[in-house]
Amino acid sequence: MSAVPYPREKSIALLTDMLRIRRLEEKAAELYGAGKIRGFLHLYIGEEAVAAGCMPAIAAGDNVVATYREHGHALLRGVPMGAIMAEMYGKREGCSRGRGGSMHLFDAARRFYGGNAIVAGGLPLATGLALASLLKKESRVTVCFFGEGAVAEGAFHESMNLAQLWKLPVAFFCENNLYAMGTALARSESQTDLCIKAAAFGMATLKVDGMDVVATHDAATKACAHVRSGAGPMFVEFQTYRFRAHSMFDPDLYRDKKEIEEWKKRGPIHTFSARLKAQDHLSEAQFLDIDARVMREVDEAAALAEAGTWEPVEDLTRDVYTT
Amino acid sequence: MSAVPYPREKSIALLTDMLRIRRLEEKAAELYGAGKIRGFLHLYIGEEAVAAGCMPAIAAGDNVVATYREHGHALLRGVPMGAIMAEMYGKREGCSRGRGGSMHLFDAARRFYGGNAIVAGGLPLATGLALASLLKKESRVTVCFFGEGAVAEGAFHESMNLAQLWKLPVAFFCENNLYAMGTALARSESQTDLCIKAAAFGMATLKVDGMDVVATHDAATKACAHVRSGAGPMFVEFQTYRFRAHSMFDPDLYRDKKEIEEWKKRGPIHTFSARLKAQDHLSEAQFLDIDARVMREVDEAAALAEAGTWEPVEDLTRDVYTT
Amino acid sequence: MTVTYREALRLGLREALAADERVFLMGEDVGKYGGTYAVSKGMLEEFGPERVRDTPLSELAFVGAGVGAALGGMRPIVEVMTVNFSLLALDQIVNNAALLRHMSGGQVSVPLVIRTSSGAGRQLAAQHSHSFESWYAAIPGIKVVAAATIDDAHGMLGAALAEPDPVIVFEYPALFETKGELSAGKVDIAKARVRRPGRKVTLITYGASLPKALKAAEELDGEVVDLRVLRPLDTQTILESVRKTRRAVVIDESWRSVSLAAEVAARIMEQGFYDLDAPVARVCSEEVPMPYARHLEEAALPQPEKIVAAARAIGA
Amino acid sequence: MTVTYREALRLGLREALAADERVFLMGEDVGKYGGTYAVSKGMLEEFGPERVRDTPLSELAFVGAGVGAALGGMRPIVEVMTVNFSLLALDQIVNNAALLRHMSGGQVSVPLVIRTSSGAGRQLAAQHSHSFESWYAAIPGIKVVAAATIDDAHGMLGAALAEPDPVIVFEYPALFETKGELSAGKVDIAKARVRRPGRKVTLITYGASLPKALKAAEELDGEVVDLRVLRPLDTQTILESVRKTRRAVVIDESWRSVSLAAEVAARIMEQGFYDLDAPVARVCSEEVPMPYARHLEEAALPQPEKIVAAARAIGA
Ligand SMILES: Cc1ncc(C[n+]2csc(CCOP(=O)(O)OP(=O)(O)O)c2C)c(N)n1
Ligand SMILES: Cc1ncc(C[n+]2csc(CCOP(=O)(O)OP(=O)(O)O)c2C)c(N)n1
Ligand SMILES: [Mg+2]
Ligand SMILES: [Mg+2]
Repeated sequence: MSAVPYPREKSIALLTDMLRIRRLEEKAAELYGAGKIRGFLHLYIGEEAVAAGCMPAIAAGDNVVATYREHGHALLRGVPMGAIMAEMYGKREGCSRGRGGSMHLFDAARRFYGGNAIVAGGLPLATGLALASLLKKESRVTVCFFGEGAVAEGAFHESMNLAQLWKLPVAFFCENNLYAMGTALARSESQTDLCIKAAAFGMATLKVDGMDVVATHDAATKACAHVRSGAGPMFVEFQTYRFRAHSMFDPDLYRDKKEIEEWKKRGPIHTFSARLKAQDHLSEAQFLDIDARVMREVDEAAALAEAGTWEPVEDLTRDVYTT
Repeated sequence: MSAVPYPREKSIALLTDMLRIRRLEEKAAELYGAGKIRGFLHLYIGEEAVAAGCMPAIAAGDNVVATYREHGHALLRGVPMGAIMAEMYGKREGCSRGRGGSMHLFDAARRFYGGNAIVAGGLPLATGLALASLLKKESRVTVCFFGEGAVAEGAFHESMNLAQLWKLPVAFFCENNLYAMGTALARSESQTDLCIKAAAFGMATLKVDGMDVVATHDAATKACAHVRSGAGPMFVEFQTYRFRAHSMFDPDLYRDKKEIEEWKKRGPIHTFSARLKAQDHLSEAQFLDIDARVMREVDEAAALAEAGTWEPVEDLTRDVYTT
Repeated sequence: MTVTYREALRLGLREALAADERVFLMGEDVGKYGGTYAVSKGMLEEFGPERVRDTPLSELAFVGAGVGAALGGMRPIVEVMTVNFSLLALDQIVNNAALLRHMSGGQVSVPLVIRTSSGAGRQLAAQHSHSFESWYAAIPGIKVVAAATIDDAHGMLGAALAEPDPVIVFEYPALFETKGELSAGKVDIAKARVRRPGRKVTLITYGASLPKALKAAEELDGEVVDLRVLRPLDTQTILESVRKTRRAVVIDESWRSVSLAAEVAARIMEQGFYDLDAPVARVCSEEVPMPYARHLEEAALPQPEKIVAAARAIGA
Repeated sequence: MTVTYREALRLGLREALAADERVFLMGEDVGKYGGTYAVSKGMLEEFGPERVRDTPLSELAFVGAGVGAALGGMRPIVEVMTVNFSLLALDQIVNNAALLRHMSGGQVSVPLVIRTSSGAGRQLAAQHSHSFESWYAAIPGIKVVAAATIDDAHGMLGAALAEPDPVIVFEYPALFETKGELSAGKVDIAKARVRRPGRKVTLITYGASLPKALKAAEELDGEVVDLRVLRPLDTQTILESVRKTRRAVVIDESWRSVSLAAEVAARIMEQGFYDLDAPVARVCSEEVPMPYARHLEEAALPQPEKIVAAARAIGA
């Protein structure tokens, strides 16, 4: 158990961020059970160290593109928890006005471009955002999150090539949680070392422990600096694991319960807490205090969503076109 | 100038094959000028050593999938020259009944599955043919020809992964002539060493001089043996060059005339002839004799096409469905 | 035997795999996961990983591999999770599956079956809810069928596998929990079927809209035609019904513009114009990407009340 | 000024690049090669490789990158060589370009212009000759225009770039050599236009079929409506003409089933039924993959004689 090399305040912020994702999603699962949230709900529980480590490394002016498993990314990008919860309810107060739901959280003001539910569909988008930055000579990084399942898609291949060929300012953050729905990586990729795949494009790569928020934060910081320097894109593989099923519809029969338990031992929140405690940056009372604050935020978010309003049906066809 | 390591008869056959492609295509170009052949016509002139070296390495029971630049492949697979020429004319006697034209030569009896004009579109097809062989436990190799331009397509990536993941009996023969229409390889691939790209899938690879029919023949023989042995797919890069424009519509303004001249010095027919002459396997008279025979075949093919018949217009919608 | 639509699909799939060694199933999560909608549950165990193949996320390649495997003598069933993802494979479906036979001058056949699911109603929002049957119904060289009943859910797959040409079988998650009697016989994939006789108006539909049309028909004394086969359309059955009722409403979950409903209306116009007492009406999805919120999703979709209103508006 | 359709396209493209720094062109062989159809010839030299970007063969990614670049504040013009290859990019066009605005609750706009070519007539056979305008015209969230005249070839691109939403501009290689007068003004992309007044029948068409319809109209005293904007359709102009002529033939190079022609017929049915003296007729491509042989290709396509015959058959 190595010491966390950050000032206490920073560590507490990282911990709080992870907890905020965790508690938000636990609540979402509960509300799903209650029928308040519908459609597909993909939980990020277990993977919090990735979003929590990355987001502080991404500047306010940068772009973020994520997948349908993006509650954590949206939240830590600054989307208010209430707007996220309201979106899951389908309320007008939601960050996508109730049109998107859990899979399509958007916040243009924060340059958070979804919430994309076509696997690998966000990669061309991110590549294009980065192309715009190149052409406009902006010092803006576009960070694209996606699962390891996306790596098999043609969109991955084509986007990686374009990005490297044109030296675009884009960071590809692959959240390798070992499964794409029920399909284990080894059953879907002839080459399971994803960095080797990325390196074959001539792209710079990094492989990191995605359960350790220090590792993810350092990697993301490095990657963003690399990309921002004009050195071209970078691919980072975050090795992580989801503790829950793929979605609320998934009976989760394709993996060994023991495997899940093993990974849970590496759970990003309790391992990080333990390190902070060991170096006297955190006491149990402080942890409980943070958690209580987070729980209040969650409750307020749920209340806001609950009190939210429905878009009038007459407005059904608004926002199909801009004009 | 190294000696050709084959018995004379075999060498003469290879030479003859290259000449047959060359003369057929020269005639086709002439007939295109005369308006007898229309649509897109993509000449293989300069690249003959690839098809000529590969085809004798492919067994009669194997499958072949090719691109729109496939006159040579079809011819050496055994499709009669007259049927090819008639197809280019759009005649009923054509190997695709005049429905396909130059880009869609087919011969199911010879397991020649086109003639595919969507770049990289043949790769999934070949992968599937190989999958059928695997499932049926046939000792059949599927050979898929494609240009280096196809390597950028998602279809390449997805097919390579499937083939290697499932250890399918398929050989990917990439004809790297350095240009995809007017786009040089270095302007379209961040990684110009195509074998590195293929190897990133864990696939066995070979890189060979595509201007030397001995090299292409040996490589194809090795690759087919590898695949037939059940060791999984193989990727072979044939480094070659087209002497003519991309198609008859191409003004060919994107490459240096000097570059073309340099490559022409390595022309597969005259270099191979020279080697055979140096080792007394060929005299100028013999060459002229072969050429005259080939020219007769070409003339007969053109005559057959010319004498061919038009499909009655009433039959327009036949062969859309089998029943 | 009373079964759910899902069970009927599963039965049909198992029978298909059991009946012919050349048949195999491939697609994302058809094996270990048991199928996104649990249709292929148990198949991996029963038929083994050779014949129940999980694929990587590579719609273009595995659908194209299905075309190739069909050329190679197999009878592949390729599952594309939802028709929304099938857009990634459309090139292989159009430019290979549909065209190969003709462009080879009739030398090859492509006996490929693609199973996919379509339709909204479960709040899956814009990227998972659209209906693209209309596009597939436009492609010469393929056949397209839509299973709206228990018997069709069970039998259409087998019928599709008996075809020498590519067939796309549409399944409807919105119907998966519906229950009904499974009859013993085989089903054809050639004809539309009158699901309810009626006198005042013909309601023409397919897929998940069938129960909605049946409900509306109660109120209207309507005759309900289930198209079943979306390509080639069985125009005759449509025209016969319209000749009797003299009015028609086409119900189609596609977006209205350039929908299959437009084609049906155009055909009635062309061949049944003088039988009509009023213009053919359409009830389709609103022209909006499917919203997540339940009340908006419901408002975007065809509903029995809209069907009734449309029929009333043309005098039924 | 008399120019060819190709020159008009080129002029429009050059003006667009010159007018706005945010505009750039990308696609396969748009630069060094000069464009498959020589439309962008000289642009690389004039505007440099940053703004005239050759792409690898990666339709899905570079169209998607166009969507992203539009989100990022640029005004990309993405060229897809032919609409046949656009099927490879359809996922990005539907699931991103068209949906992003709505599914984000109206937060973003995607000012992307896609230029592509469509249509047969040059013996390019099945994989290079089909018309998929009908599919694009079905997608909420995008606009679709078709340039059939010199002025539209010149002006539609600029008009498309002025839109805040994705626009697909169809160009027609079959028309590239046609010559005509280029007028000075701008063109709208909102309305259909009557290209020839007439009394006996309304011929409704777009794209490469326009000259065929005009030819047929001579013989028929027909009024020719050029749709121009395929989505959203300008129904009003269609109905006004039909109200006058009381008969209509829709000419569309798409395969007949589920074509744009079906939509036009359905709309006339819905909104102009009582103005009709006869059913609306359609002249479309035969439902066959486009054959290579010239006589078969000609037979597969709409032709003036077929249009005349169809009009005669409905009494015009
Ligand atoms: C193109 C496409 N194919 C299939 C799906 C269905 N699907 C949704 S998520 C998923 C698994 C993706 O796995 P991965 O990329 O590893 O991300 P994870 O869910 O593990 O975060 C699949 C198959 C989809 N949404 N899009
Ligand atoms: C998907 C697709 N995109 C674009 C084209 C147009 N096109 C035809 S050939 C070609 C170049 C292909 O180059 P390469 O693969 O290297 O083969 P080569 O022509 O050099 O043999 C292009 C861009 C096409 N046919 N298909
Ligand atoms: Mg995963
Ligand atoms: Mg090439």
